[in-house]
Amino acid sequence: MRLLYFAWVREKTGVAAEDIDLPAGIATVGDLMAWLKTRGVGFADAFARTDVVRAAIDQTHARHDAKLAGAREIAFFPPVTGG
Amino acid sequence: MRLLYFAWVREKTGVAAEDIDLPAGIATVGDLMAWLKTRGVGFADAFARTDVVRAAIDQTHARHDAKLAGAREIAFFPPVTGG
Amino acid sequence: MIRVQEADFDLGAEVAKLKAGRSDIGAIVVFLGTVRDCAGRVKEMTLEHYPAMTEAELARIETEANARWPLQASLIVHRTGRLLPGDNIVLVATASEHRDAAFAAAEFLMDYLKTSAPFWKRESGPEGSHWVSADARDASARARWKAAKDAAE
Amino acid sequence: MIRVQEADFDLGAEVAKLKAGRSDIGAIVVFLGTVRDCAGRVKEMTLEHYPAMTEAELARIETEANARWPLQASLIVHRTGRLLPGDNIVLVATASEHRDAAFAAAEFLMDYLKTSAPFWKRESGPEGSHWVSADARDASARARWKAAKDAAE
Repeated sequence: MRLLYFAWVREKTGVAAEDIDLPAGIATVGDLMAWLKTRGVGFADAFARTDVVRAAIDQTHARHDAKLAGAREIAFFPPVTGG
Repeated sequence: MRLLYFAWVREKTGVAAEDIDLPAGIATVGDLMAWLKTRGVGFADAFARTDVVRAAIDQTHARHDAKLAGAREIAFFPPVTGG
Repeated sequence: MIRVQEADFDLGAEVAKLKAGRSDIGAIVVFLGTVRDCAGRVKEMTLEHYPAMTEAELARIETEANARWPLQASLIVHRTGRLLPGDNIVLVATASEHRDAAFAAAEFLMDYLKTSAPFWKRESGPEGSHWVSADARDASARARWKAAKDAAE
Repeated sequence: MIRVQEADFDLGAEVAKLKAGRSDIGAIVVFLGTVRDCAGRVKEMTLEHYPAMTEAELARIETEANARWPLQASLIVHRTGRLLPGDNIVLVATASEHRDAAFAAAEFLMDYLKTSAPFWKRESGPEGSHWVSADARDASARARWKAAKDAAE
């Protein structure tokens, strides 16, 4: 599964993109964020307040309770600020 | 007093602008319209439905009950359709 | 700024002038009104106006918009005379720090212009020519600003 | 039409393209968003985005606007990369027979773009640089369209 990080989520994790094998027991976006948080100081910082981190599954906005089954690309980012 | 007519009010009266001496007893825009109506077929036609004729006193929109005292220029026209 | 003219205007140039040398503007809203051919029924449009009153009325409307919203710049350009389908009729532009004020002020300017500025359109086509009737929707569009102001008071 | 690009755009040319050869359009509304210097606190802005998602999201928003209003044309152009105060950021344009649809659709596009399109602004100035926080007013601005749609259903 491909993971992407943008803006300050990217800066805090220190990673723009990576491919991972999803550990067993991770079914939702929220589960994935909880697991990512355990991957070191940068990830812990990026996902410290999961309520302000937004996610997209295969380029579509997804809620934290959205299922990951079948997803190929998951992105994490702050609330958008374009326009 | 200078009178101006625009759009179909001008076409029906056959007059774009004229100077008149206001007859006695004419105090309001409505009085003036009632008097103008008596000035021939064209004027009668132009002011047949006074509810759809708008007026301005000295370049400012005026209601039919507005007083003419002190006015120098009265204009009559249909509802505006610019923009 | 107010201008009434027979000549066409250049939308890009007008907006460029509005923002020239400024870096405090965040949002510009532009309204452009153009002549519709109405499926071939309109071949030509003539815009008559009441010159002495037109500029006074447009200036009054612009002043009112500036009193209601924090505008950094505003512009109304209206053409008169003979126009063809596709031609520009009117340009309204508003600049503000944020988009809500720029959008609201531009809509307000158009709603007031449509119901207050002394312009009259005459359309000509294969079926003859006639003075355009006022659209009741314009009066309703204007009325909502009155209500908004009353509610805020 | 949707475009995401680093290069600047020419507002006048974009509107001219939108109306080229057409005489059925009565109203065009254009929104132009530009970089504010915020009284000298912003010297530079960098716009990051999620390319694969940006175009999909903008297209989805544009489709939604076209489903809600009778638009004859619409355009969204958004820049990315490094921008300076006064620079253009975003252009939205809508064309319709009447101004109400053009105004509403342009506001809708901006409200949805601001809250859905995956762009992130980073501002730099004399006090350092930081990621711009989302503005709660944008969420409220978006919410009113949801309410309007529910009310209409």
